Amino acid sequence: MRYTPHTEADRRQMLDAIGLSAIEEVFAHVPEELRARARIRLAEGLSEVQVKKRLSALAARNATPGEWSFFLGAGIYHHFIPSTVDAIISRGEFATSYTPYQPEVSQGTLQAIYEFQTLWCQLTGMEVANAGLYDGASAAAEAVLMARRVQQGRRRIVLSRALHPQYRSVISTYLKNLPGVELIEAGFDETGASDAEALARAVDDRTICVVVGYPNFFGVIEDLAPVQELCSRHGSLLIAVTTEALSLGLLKPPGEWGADIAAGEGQSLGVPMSLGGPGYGFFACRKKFLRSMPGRVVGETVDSEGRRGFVLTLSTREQHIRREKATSNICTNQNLCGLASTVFMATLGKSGLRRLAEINAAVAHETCARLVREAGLTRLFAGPFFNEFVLRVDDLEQRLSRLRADKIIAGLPLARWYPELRDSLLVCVTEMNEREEIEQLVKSLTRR
Amino acid sequence: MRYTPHTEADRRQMLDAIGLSAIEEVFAHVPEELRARARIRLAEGLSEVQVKKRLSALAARNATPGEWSFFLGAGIYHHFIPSTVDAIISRGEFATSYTPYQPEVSQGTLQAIYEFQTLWCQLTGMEVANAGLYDGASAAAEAVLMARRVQQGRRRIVLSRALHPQYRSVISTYLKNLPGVELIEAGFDETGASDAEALARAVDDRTICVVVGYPNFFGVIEDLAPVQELCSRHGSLLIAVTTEALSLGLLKPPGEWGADIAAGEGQSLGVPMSLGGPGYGFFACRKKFLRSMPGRVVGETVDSEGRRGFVLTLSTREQHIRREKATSNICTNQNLCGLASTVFMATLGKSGLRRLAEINAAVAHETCARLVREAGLTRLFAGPFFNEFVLRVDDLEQRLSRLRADKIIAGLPLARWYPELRDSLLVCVTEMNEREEIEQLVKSLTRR
Amino acid sequence: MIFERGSPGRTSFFWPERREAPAEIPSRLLRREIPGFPEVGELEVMRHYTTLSQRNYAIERQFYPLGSCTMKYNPRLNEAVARLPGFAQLHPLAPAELIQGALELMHELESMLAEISGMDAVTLQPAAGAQGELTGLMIIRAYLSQKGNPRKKVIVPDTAHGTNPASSTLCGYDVLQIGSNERGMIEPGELERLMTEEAAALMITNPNTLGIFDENIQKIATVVHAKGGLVYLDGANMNALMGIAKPGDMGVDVLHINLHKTFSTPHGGGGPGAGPVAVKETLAEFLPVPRVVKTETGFSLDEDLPLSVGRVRSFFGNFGILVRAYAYIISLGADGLEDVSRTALLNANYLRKRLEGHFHLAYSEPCMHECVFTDRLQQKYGVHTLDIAKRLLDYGFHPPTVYFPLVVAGALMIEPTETETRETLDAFAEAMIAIAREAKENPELVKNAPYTTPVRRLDEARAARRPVLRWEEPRRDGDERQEGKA
Amino acid sequence: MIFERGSPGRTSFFWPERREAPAEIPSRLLRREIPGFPEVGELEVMRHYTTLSQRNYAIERQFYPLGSCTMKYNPRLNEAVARLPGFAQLHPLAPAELIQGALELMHELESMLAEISGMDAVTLQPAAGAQGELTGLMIIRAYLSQKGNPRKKVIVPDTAHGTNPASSTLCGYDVLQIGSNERGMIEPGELERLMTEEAAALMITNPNTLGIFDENIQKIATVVHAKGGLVYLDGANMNALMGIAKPGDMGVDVLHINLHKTFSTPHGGGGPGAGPVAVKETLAEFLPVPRVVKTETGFSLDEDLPLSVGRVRSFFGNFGILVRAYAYIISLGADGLEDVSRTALLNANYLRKRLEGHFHLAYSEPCMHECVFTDRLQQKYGVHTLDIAKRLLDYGFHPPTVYFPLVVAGALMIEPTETETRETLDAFAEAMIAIAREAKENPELVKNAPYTTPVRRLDEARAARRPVLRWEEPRRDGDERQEGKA
Ligand SMILES: Cc1ncc(COP(=O)(O)O)c(C=O)c1O
Ligand SMILES: Cc1ncc(COP(=O)(O)O)c(C=O)c1O
Repeated sequence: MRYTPHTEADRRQMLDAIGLSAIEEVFAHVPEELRARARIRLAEGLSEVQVKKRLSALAARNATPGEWSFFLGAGIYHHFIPSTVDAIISRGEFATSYTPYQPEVSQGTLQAIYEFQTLWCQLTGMEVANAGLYDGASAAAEAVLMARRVQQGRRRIVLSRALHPQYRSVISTYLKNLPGVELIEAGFDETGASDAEALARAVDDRTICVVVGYPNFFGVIEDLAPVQELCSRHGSLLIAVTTEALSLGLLKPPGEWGADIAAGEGQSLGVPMSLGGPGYGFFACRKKFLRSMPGRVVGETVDSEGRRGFVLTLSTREQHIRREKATSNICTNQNLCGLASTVFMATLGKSGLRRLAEINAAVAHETCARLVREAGLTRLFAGPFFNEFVLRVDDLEQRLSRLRADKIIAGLPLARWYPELRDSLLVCVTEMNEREEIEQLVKSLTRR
Repeated sequence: MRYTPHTEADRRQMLDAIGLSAIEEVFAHVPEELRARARIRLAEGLSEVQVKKRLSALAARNATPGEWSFFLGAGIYHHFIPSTVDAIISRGEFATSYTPYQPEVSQGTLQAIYEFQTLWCQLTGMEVANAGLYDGASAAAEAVLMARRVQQGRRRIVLSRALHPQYRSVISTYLKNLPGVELIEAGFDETGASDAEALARAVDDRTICVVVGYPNFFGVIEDLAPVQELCSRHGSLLIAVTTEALSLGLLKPPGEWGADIAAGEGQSLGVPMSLGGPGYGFFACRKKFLRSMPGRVVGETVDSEGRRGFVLTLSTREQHIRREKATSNICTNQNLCGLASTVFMATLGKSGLRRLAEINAAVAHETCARLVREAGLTRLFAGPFFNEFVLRVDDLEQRLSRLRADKIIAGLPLARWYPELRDSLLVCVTEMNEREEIEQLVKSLTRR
Repeated sequence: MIFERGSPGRTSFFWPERREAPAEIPSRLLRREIPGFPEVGELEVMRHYTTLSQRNYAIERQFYPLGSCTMKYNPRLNEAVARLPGFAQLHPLAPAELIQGALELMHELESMLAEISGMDAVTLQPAAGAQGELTGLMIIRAYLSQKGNPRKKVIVPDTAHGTNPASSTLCGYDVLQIGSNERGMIEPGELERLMTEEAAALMITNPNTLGIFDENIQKIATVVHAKGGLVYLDGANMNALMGIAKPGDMGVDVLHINLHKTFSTPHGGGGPGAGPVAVKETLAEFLPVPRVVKTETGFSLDEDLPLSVGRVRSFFGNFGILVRAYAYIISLGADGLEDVSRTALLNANYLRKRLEGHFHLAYSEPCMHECVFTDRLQQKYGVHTLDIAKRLLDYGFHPPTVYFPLVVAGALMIEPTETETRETLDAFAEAMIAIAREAKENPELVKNAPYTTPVRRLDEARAARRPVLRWEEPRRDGDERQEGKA
Repeated sequence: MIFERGSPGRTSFFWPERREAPAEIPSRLLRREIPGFPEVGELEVMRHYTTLSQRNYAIERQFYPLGSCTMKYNPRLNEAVARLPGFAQLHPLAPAELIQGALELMHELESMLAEISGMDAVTLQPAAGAQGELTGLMIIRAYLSQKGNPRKKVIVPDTAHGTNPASSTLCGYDVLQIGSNERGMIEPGELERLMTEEAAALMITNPNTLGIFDENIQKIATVVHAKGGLVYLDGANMNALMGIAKPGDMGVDVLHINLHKTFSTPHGGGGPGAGPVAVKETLAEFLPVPRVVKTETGFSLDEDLPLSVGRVRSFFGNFGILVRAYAYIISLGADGLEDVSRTALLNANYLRKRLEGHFHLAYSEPCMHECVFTDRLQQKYGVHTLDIAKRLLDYGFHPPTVYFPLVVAGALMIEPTETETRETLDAFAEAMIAIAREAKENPELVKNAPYTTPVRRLDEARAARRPVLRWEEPRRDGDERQEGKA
């Protein structure tokens, strides 16, 4: 049988040792009615060759950036992944190990997580970071939950409407069954940033936190100074949520803006798009919230001979110890994706990460400028952006389908998520979009 | 710079330590005329993304079994490779190590080679095997060279014309500059096997050896008993050369036929076709020839604490010790391909290897029978075959090009290598040829 | 430490084209350089992480009998197919007609999981078991709310995994703990007492974390249903059930499945996994959006489900993990999956038999895919579960799950899985037996273990007391950047 | 040992369809089962070879300063591209129009190698350096034969790699050894004496295996050419020359290049590599067949070269290795390649400087990409090169090449390559210096090294005396099949 190694003789010998004559006797106590109906009606097993063939056929029916030009971002980004990443994460020692509960034989994973935490502290400018969460959206939700825990007695949560719509959905899903919470959205202004007045109206002294995208869903780099000022005036926490982690290679980090929590999606840094998962959520915050943090944390310590070593720590926050009083229900996270990011960041390094971020900003700005200048399109928002921007395109759907015939996906129409933004297209340009692709995009959007 | 880690400061510091002010001073003693002309006129370096793009574009201009139906064998075979193989050989510990000259830190490679040698002894039924040679053709040539060494005073070498033509070429290339050697070819009969009478005429008491394909180039499984008998009558060595190593999972091994040397190509067992290389040559022989063998050999021994360990041994045969008197000039061989084969054989194991060989024989016979029955073609040779056979096809070139339009490569026309075999097609069918492909082949060759 | 390697200015990034950040971005919004960020060459990266990897235990190295974790072989084939560009390079917001292969795979995986578990509808969105639990409980809550009353409590057995109560809290429920009887099962009488109209659901694990199949499961479900509640099954132990009993037949209304356990996607040192949720027909309309639906021409995405609990995660969940699980299921097929559970049971019972007498068995009930021993026999020598666990490391084995479930003092919870050979089980049993002997004859030896690991026992108290959670640049820069530091 | 694992009848092969061997094959031609062949499960395979791999030293683990071996970083990128199905799954006998991408790659690689070496035409067919040598000598022989006399001898310096004389013999030439002078170079006067019309060629390595660049190379070539002979360059040391000096400008007529050295294809524990041969225009017509030629519409294969030496290998050589080398060259580009050699020289000279005084330097000439020390200073303590090498293992380093070149007694030949950092070189130097100190203060410590390796010094004499070259089934079957055996 596939993957079960026993021969008939092995089975026989083992059954003899147990004192049984058939394997069915082992589960004879399972009620007969259940056993009788338990047969699985699926096809027979396949050989490796057949499995590969089936999966290749399915894969072939999906469009990839190899043949298509994609200008899609909106939470998942197509970036360069150095070959070091897969070489490391496909090593069995990393890929087939469990959560490092026995530190003596898990120093590889533990130290890698410790490095990951450090990298995220450095990148976000925050004091502490955890070992990662499921994705950016649930990380944002966990940030709000943590804010609620440390801001007892308050009830209002203010979300910028310029925060990724799926993130807002997930936050709302996570919160909707919890008592005493009020979720409020504040709109955006003509720069595409969160509307300062709307925020000011929404935030009061009972406000737990304000959640802002950085950059936000429209690609706009928000100036967090006024928001931070507003928050501190009301004793609310500022949560900066980043979907495009690469931007942190260039932008002033949330910590420097005075954010209390920085959370978001790490996929940009070394993880393939993979239809949006697996990636991972990053989560960093002020040290004073340490014991309220969700998720796993690795700490440095020494062994009985005084050597440096690493362990899972502060686990009294976690479900396996604290059960219903845990700071989160998370157990399995997205560790291997975090490792991919760690290797990615180590490979690019200080200068490489910045240069890659600069290239993104440069090509996106250049493309945007050309689309405005040559194709005569207009930017919907005036705010500064990183590698995504919103254009107004008349007859959007029609033009998109014409572009699709040329194998170009020019961006994401926003009306689906923002009914008020008809004929608006969110365009993302990264270092992976080749010169010819951009040429082609400009050309196709120019000719009418 | 790519892959060179030094920063400017590193370089400066190192130059200072050496006492130089510029790196150019290190090679100032290289004649000026040489230095002046040494600039390399090639393009500038590329990023990973650009390199991948360029290579993918080149790769895309080659036809693979994914889109095309290939019925090509003739020395390189398309077989199933379990996923274990690449998982192991891509491990840096194996892929980026050198020839195991320091056994204390090379037990991984050494033991793997020891297992490889054992597997090849088992597969060929011979007493000893080496760590592998370049390919089947040069292994055949090395076999002949070894035969010449151990059969001093003799001069004639008899090759069956049913031996792979490229192998015959390589043998002739290797031998042509050596004194006192006479190369003779003996024809084949209507069964496709080496012609017994031609062989009997060719072999005399000064014959060093007889080289026969097993199975031969026409896919025919030669009965080695009469050849062996002939050889032993004249004191000549019998060299059995296998290009389709998988056949040894089913066929009586050369050792049991009384062959003195078994050599050939190991690609079939776990190595991708890769346009014919890298694969590896296997080489096994009688123990009494041990000290005349070409190539590297690993032996078992113990360490200073009595533990089992492995070392390169009998290296007094080799070029790095014996120089111009070495048994061969080989140094670097094809070790990682040998490891791939070792993992392949371990994965399939005793029963799996046989079953895969049986499947090959079964589908090839079935296809052959249908082509005869349904397409009305005739087999050119009557001898038993493994997974390759020769058909007579009228208007061969014309029909082949018609098939090519359907993305079918029906086989290898033999006239290029055997001018006497016009309109003859060598067809190979393996487990990788899907049912529909075969259906299609039969259909296409049936309709005229 | 990667931060201790390298040299200022070094990088492995090579990109011929140089671009400046556009002037349109005000410099006020830009960062300075990132202090302490790595500056290493590509070979240094490879060496650093290759070396680290060798400081890890892994299934591909040796036996990993962590109870409740189902550490089985993760086929390399699945790793290969998940890396096909047609899966790995998909953007989730590409129009549905450009990802038909992916949608078909998800649709088919949903049906296969439904068939295996005996349920009617499946969502693949949850990223792991715990998120599956939360999703499942939200579905229950939405269903009950629609019926008029979401209720207040969830009943959770004392043997449950910690995520069960934690997920209940997160879903706004109070946890009502129910004890297990001396057979390690839920006492139907006790349940009848606790199961009031306040209780939204019973969250049961079956077989439970003791490896015991609760024979009363159908009766239990009847009790819950009679009071208008629903039965949630923690399906982390599906590895015991395939072809043996379907949760759908047990009266279960909702369950989650850990693809990273039963369906063999690699654990990756702690994820990513995937925690699909399967429900009965009546609950299907509450599943998260979007749903993959089959249309006449192919597959499309339905976001428009008014009763849906909403989204629990962005996009489609951990798609790459779904690909692996799909490959696993079609590789094994019906026969193969049934053989998985039977063999998992055989291995667990064999190991149980071999260790009986040497270690105290927590329950004498027949076990399914795992069994729980304790340190009771060793305690008299001052040797505890932790010591046994650490000593096993010296024998080259990963210890079982320890001190869980909480109801068993000093638990050693062993789940061998079906992919282990008899020889491996024997070798493990012999190591355990040797340790039992050592505990008697030389307890100090065991209490100071391990001796042969890259580091010895680590001071966990210190780590928690004075948390150091990130590397910091040492005061005197440069000195610490030395080769040789791991 | 894989043969000591498993259980009779076990296999990892799964193929639903069962087929019998066709009756048409007479049973007389069939084998019985293969005694002793492995019978293991897939997880056992993975564990066995993963465990073995960890008993290996490798570049991806640590510094590997083997002189003459150019153990540089092998970029993972190249591994990825070589595995593209459009390269890995090509059949060599597919019609040329179906492998245009492969032919173009080979054609372009030939030109790039010609440009780098300053030669005119290249064959990629030879599988390794030694086969390249043989091919090159055959070309020389064919050329001279055509001129009327193949001649009898090849002149080979005493510093040459063993393959040089071995290849000469295989090409039917007698070897005439020429000594090196006190500067480690060939004495032109001595060469003039030996270079008669009997000599077909001089086979020179430059820089030679002492790491010394022979400044007289042009004069040497003149001497050889004056007598109607040709100059063969062993290009194994191209890593020292890129952008510094082109063999084509030195008067070289033929050379081979080890792609698995300078062009960074991984060594794989001993191959596969590739040994392309580059020649001057006059020799091009003697290159092996087939040749890849550019036509108006693309690329085709020319088999029809009447003067060709023929085939030295089946098909096209080690194509998969060519793909890697191609990727390497276009990755680095002209600048990058030039930087490679300069940095290789810098590293070697730096290490030489650091070790000077602690070890005896065989030659005081400036070194190129490698340098040779000896054990002369340590001999007085009874410590020899072998001991120093073994002791380095305890410091976590792979030793240099030892006892080669043969002309240097107790040689320690160090080639750091360009991909190593200053920190690594320093750490290695410090280990060497520490060993020099140990040799003086505690020679026994060094003489009994290594202590920390998976096995300690192995009895090589015993291995050679009573060769055991294969595993044999033990008499009492079954007993030995135990977990725990490596
Ligand atoms: C019984 C049980 N329930 C739930 C979980 C939680 O699953 P996950 O870790 O995927 O969130 C686990 C595993 O850790 C488990 O063993
Ligand atoms: C100087 C020199 N020449 C020739 C060779 C032979 O090359 P190969 O091992 O590729 O046959 C080597 C390497 O082993 C070498 O170092």
